[in-house]
Amino acid sequence: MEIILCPLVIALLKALLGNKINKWIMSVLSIATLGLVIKVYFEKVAALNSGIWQTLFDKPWFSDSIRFTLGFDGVTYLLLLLTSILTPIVISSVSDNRHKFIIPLILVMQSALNGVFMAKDGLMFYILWELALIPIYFITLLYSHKDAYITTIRFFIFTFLGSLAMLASLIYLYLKTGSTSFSYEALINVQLSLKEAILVGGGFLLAFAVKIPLVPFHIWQADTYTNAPAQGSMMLSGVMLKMALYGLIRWYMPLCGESISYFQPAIMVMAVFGVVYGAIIALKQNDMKRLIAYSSLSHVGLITAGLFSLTLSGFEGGMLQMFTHGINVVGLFFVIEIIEYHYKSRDLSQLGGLAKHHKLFTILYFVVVLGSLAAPLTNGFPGELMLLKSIFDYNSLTGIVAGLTIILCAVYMLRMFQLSMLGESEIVMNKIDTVKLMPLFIISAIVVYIGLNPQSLIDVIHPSIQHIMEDIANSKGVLS
Amino acid sequence: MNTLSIILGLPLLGFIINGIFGSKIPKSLSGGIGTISVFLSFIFSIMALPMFIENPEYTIKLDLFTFLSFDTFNLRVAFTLDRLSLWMTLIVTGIGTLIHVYSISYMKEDEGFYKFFAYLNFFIFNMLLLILGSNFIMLFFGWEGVGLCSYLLIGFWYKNAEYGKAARKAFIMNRIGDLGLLLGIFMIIQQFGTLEFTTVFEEINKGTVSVNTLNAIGILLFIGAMGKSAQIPLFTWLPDAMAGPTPVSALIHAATMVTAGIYLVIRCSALYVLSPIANEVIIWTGLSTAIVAALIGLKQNDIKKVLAYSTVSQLGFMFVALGCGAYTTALFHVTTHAFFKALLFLGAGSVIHGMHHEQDIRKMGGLKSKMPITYYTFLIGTLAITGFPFLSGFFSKDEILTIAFNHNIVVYILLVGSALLTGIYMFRLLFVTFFGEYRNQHYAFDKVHESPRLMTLPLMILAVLSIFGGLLNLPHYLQHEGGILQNWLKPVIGLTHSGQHEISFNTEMILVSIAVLVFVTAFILTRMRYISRKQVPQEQTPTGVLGIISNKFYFDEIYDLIFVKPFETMSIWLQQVFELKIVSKISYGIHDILRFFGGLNKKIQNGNIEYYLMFMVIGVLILLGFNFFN
Amino acid sequence: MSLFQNLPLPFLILSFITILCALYVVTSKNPIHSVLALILTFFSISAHYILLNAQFLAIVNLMVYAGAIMVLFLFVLMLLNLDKSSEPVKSNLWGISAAICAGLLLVIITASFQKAGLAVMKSSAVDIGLVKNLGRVLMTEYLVPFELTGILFISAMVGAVLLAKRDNKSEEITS
Amino acid sequence: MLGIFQNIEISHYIYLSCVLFCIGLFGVLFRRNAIILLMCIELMLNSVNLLMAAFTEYMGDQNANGQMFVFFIMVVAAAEAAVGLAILVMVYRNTKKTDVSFLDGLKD
Amino acid sequence: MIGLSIIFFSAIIILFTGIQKPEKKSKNLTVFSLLVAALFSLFENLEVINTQTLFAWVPSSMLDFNNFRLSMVALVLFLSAIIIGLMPSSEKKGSDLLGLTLFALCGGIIMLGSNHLVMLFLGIEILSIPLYVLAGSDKKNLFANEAAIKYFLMGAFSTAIFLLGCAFIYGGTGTLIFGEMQLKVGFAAHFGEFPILIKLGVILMSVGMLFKISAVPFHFWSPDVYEGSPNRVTSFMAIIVKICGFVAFAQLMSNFEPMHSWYIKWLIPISGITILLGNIAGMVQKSVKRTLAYSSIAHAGYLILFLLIPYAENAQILFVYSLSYGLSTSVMFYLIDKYSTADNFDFTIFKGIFNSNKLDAMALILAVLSLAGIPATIGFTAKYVLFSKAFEYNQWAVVIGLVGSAISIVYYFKPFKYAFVNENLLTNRESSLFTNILLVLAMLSIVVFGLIPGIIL
Repeated sequence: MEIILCPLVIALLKALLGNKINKWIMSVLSIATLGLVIKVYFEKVAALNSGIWQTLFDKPWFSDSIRFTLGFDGVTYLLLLLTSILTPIVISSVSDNRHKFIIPLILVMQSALNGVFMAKDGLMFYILWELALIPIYFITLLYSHKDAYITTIRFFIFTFLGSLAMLASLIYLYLKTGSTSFSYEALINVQLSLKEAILVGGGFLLAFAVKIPLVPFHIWQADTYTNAPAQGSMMLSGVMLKMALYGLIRWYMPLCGESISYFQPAIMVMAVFGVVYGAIIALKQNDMKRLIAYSSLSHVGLITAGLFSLTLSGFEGGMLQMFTHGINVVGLFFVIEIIEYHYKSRDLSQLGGLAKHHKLFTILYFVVVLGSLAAPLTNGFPGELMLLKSIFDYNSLTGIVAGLTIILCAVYMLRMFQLSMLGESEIVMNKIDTVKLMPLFIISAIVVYIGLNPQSLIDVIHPSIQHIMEDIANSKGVLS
Repeated sequence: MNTLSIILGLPLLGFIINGIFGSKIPKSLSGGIGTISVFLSFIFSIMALPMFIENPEYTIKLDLFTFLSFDTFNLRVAFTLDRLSLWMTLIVTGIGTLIHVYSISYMKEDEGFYKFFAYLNFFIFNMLLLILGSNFIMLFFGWEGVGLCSYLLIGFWYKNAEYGKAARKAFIMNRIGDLGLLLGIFMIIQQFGTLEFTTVFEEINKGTVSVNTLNAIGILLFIGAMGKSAQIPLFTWLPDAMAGPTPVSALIHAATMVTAGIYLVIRCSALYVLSPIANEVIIWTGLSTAIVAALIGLKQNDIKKVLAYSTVSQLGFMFVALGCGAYTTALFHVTTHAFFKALLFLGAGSVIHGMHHEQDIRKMGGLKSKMPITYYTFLIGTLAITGFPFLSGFFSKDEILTIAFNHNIVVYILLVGSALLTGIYMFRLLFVTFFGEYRNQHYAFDKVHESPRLMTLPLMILAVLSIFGGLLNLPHYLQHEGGILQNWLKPVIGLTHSGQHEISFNTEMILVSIAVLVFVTAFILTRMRYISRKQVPQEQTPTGVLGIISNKFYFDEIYDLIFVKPFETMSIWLQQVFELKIVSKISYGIHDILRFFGGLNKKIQNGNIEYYLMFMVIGVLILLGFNFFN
Repeated sequence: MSLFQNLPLPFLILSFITILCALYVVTSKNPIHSVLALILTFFSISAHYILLNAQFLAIVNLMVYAGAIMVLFLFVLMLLNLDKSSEPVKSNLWGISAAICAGLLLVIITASFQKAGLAVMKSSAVDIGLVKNLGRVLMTEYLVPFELTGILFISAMVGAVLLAKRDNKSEEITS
Repeated sequence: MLGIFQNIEISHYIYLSCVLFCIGLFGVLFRRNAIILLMCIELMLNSVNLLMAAFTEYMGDQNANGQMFVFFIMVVAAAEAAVGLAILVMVYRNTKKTDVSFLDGLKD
Repeated sequence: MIGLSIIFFSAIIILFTGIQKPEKKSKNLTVFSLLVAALFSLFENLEVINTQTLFAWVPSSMLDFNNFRLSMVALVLFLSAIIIGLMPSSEKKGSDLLGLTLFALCGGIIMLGSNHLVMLFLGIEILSIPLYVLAGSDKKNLFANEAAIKYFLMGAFSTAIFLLGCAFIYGGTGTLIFGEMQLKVGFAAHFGEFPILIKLGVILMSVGMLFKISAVPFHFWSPDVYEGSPNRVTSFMAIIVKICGFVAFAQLMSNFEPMHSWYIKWLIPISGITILLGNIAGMVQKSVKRTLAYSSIAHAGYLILFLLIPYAENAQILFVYSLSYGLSTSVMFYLIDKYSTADNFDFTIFKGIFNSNKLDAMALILAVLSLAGIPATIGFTAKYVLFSKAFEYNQWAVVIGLVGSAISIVYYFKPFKYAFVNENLLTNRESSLFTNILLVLAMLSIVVFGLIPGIIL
């Protein structure tokens, strides 16, 4: 419970104190949540090895059947860790003249996201899922450039429509429980016929597909990322997308396991198509943010495909990649924010030659780029390896097509790095304050650490993933 | 302390020290650190040698920690030093040391001096990772790592956008190969459930796996090798990679990294022995590369480009050997090639240094007198590569030719042609650069100078090696119990069927004579043209067949046309048209449809109460009508 | 056929007059004529009430409707000085569609009665419509609504006054 | 007296009321003068009154619920007429018209 | 009952004592009496005070306030207090308008408590007749005139239709009392076929009630009348009329529950069309008031979904939904009234509100989120309880509702386009402390009932 409340309290503090408190203090304060997450982990570490979703907190909310239940296991822990690592970083990237409202909004969003990852009650999951949408909507709306209204409203409606479908599915399951309870255990025990499962599962998938986003549902994404302030893009791509991927593993698959085999081929095709599609579009983008947006499309497509291969390595690789993609993409947006702040442009055709201005910045930037293109010894590699392997196991053709990402990703990532940093420059630049690079340094450190020792994360999630896979297997078993 | 960890750790240490403190310490110190770390690594490898000589089966293992465990198996960070990897380690660290020494002087004036040494050390580390890794993933780590270092080093002078493009091209071409390798690895996982070399090869030797699967794995792995070792169709990056500083070209693009593909195939010899189709693919790819690259080399005017194409061509030779199953021979050629190609590159670097960064051979000439050491060492290198009898290249190339003859006469003839071309372009290079008259107006002949001692010393050492390198694996007719290398590798490469035993001494002698004849022909032809007639390569691009050759068979343009352009066009089209015009329009279209209905409602809601009443009555009618019909 | 066998002649005649007057109300071009026709209609409806044993209702109907409400209408017509000339005319098309709508409504209602058939009810003629009985019911059972009509009237009265009175200050008409 | 009415059935009154109601409704749709509209609505109310009275009679409702309802309808009709005419007068003062179709300033 | 009495007497007092005084002076008294009445109704509901003896003379068959009805009465009184308290009062006009509003409220309460068709009819009329007047109370404004005459004519017309329905029902069941009616219908249900009189009666009465809650196709009056009427009246109409009208409708229909499967067959399409039309037409509006009118039409569609649920089950959720709708809509109308000018009802009126008045901006955000049904506001609670219950009975109707909710975002969020623009806006007035307290109360209710809905569920 304190994991959810802590960011809210900090947000309130900021809202009350206003300008008296600057972003660095906020950033440091928000690390408190990270501390709490780790504390809970060490309290529960023994129990987590069973893989069962531990209950941390449980109180009636709407009524006895709709409870405020918080769960905790390896998967949850990993995502909470991601959220609480990223939030201070995102906060520290806020530029000085606009921190008044954006920081509380980010913190509120963090709180909601923490709730989503811990929610053990169907309706609670939905409510927090929606709640997380509100701060990001306002972040994008308040701090976007012109013409942003249409983009943000489109983003909002798309995701909202998807989540309403999920709500319908949840209610259907709720009515089917017999005990009319929204608890995870009750929902997971519901037995559906194939037709029901397809409809219910379709609702879930729609919500997740929009948010992930899978290819036909990605229309909102590029514009939103481009128009949103860097912090918005960071929160969106760094954590928000993970919500949907998490939802696939935790909610869709165990709850509607009967429908997986029905949707699997279509989702695989969409996801793998998205991998190539996003990568190809990213090849020639000149707007750095748009480029990252499309690359993100490509990366999450890979994760989705991995998850839908329904193999242990796909799941674990997917989880790992969620974490690393969160770190990397936030790193990249951080870099863009720095470049845009100092050079007043993020257009690749105008940038260039920034490398000579600040060596450390160049190195850190390059490390993050390497992480994104999954070079060995960086964090992108192990996840991508496991994902590609699982996709290849599912079908060698999809594996090969998805594998194109390692080529295309290298092409556009290096192009971006090169056009922005290398070459000769005529740009007048402001001096980059080295202190500002501290968060980027932390990101790079994580990139390398995970690159060297991904097993430490796998160990955390392994029991939980196995437990979830058992649930999925049970759920599918009903059919046969 | 495990020997292995020292061998591996020293270059890494050098990298870290140079990387972090490089900018703070003086250049000589950072150069020294870089060199010494590699040299010590070399020394430790040599120190390990006696144990290996005593016991053919001896291996050193280093098992660190689990990198990743998924599904049913663990991927461990583990290293193995056996005879094969020791051989490679010696080459890498040995040549590496020389090139480090050379670089201290060559890069003296560069502002990124410490960075350069950091990269070099990191490269050596990655190369060792590749060689010493005890499973495919470690190999892949090193594999990608050297690609990365190659990217960094090619694009070392980052302010030049062209160099950056070349670096990117190298990285991407390598990545294409990497994809093949990765897919091969996945297939191995599927088939064997493990990635440890030893286990995999044991499984293969049991013969349970179908030939088709092995062929498929073999070809996929070979695609990886194609990328790294610059074979057709993935070879175009290597000549472009010459954008990097010359020591880099010598180290990475001649002596070590490009041979990673050869190493991979040798390492997987157990697999390739059993996959005939993969072997055929390797032979023909290697052969065509050998010929095409040699042809292009004929018409190049950049001193480093000629050497680059020569490298590609020689790698083709090695692959032909591999395809024929002569793994020892290939490794032998790797070794000798490392000697003389490093020598040639460093010599070229010396020339460039002396000419103050002039690389066009048309602007050289007559350097013999000004740069004697460079000239003589370069001469030795040229003779070695063109197969002057009893120099290192003679033996190794001759072995390959013999094996090719044994395998397929057509392959042999084509390969001989390629060897002839090698002779021609190498002598052309030598003659045009060092003989004749000085032709550069912009840089006075007087200013041309011999390189400092630190640069010529490695040249001399390499020259010696190039001369005597052949001793490492003397052919059958000189050493009956088989060459040193052949015996050395026997425990590692189980099933070798080298061709030597199967042909008679006479045939062998004929083959040797042909090889010598080829050398002589090449020498005479070139000498006639460039020394006797004092011809100089023309400025303007030739037409016809020669035009095609001098334009590198338009490989770059064709790739541009069929891969790069379509992707770029598609990228722009997808974003500008598909995303914005079509997909986006659909979402707005829904909005528009809704707005259209909203507009319809505006017509109904027209403010006139009569209409309202009428619609209300119609509503009542519909409701009542519903009741009536229900 | 049964409709014509035992024709309740007085009823038919009365109905005929009622309908005729009603039709005149809606079709007459002159509002004054309409009002007068409406008063006639009310008279005939009162006659129906008598047929239905609702004697008190018949009187009240005459007093309230014909006497009070219709006079009010007339009064307003006079006040506004409306006559035939100021009467707006609608197009034929509109008239036809209105007629179709009204006709359809009639057809549907009567048809559904025809289809389902009505339960035959029989009059048990008692003096329920007399003022004595009605007064008792009104003062016992219907006491609350009877009192609540007070609210209705007071609000209607206040409202009517509020709207119809002239303001002292002559403000600009805004639109 | 009662004899001649014996043949009148409840359905007759229902049909009569419906006819009257529909005539009123037609008037509402057809006419544009607000006062006539109001009169047509009164006509509709009266048809309902007639029906109520008829039902009371034919069901023999001792409490005369239908007739009570008629009283209240009359009360309401009176109040409505008062308010409605007041509104009309107000509108007429401002626009000098009682034609409803001219009042279409409010629309989408 | 006690609430009704308090309101009636305070209305009389205000009317007669304040007829010459400006409205402003009576406003606080009005709000106070409304709050007191709400409190007393609540007490009555919780049986803190016993009113049995006080109102012993009232025949319970006519006007019967059970627990649910009392809570609805308290709610309606509370909402009226907020509406009237938030809206400014004119300096020029007399207090008679406030008195009329209270009279109309009496009608609403009667509708809520009615147990008899006559009572229901009287309630409707007592509610409507003052509203006809109030709609036109801005006498020199042509739009107000037009609104009044439209509302009046259509209202009277629908009353006539409603009455025809009443007559048919009377003929079909022989009674006007709800309880007896239910028995008769239940009796008829045993024979399978329902008498045609009852069916026609139900349809015609529904038309009358659907008109009051402005469901399609009887909604035509509402956009025009809402736009033309003075803001306070619009707010009152949109909230009180709709809530009272619907609750009365639901109670009426509960008598015909044996015919449930029959009448939902035509109510579901009406609900669906209402939701879609309300939301789609709302998208294209320029005026905020008109947009809210269409929003209220859409909400009528959602309300009709309650009829899918058996009456016994939906009492609580109907209360929550009404509270949610009332709170958010009243806050919206308050803001519209505060920032609009006589000739500008565009969304641009909210330009820069975030810069100049944080409280109002927060209120705007909360009201909009609540109307749109976003979690953590009472709007979500209400929509959730409605949809989850209705889902049991008809999935597709709920799906249409969900789609409608998504469409509604398009126009609900339009104020945000301007709210955060970086410029100061000049409002024509400052809100008094009292108003602000009420506003904060409303905002708190929106949030608290959204976050911890357990206390009202």
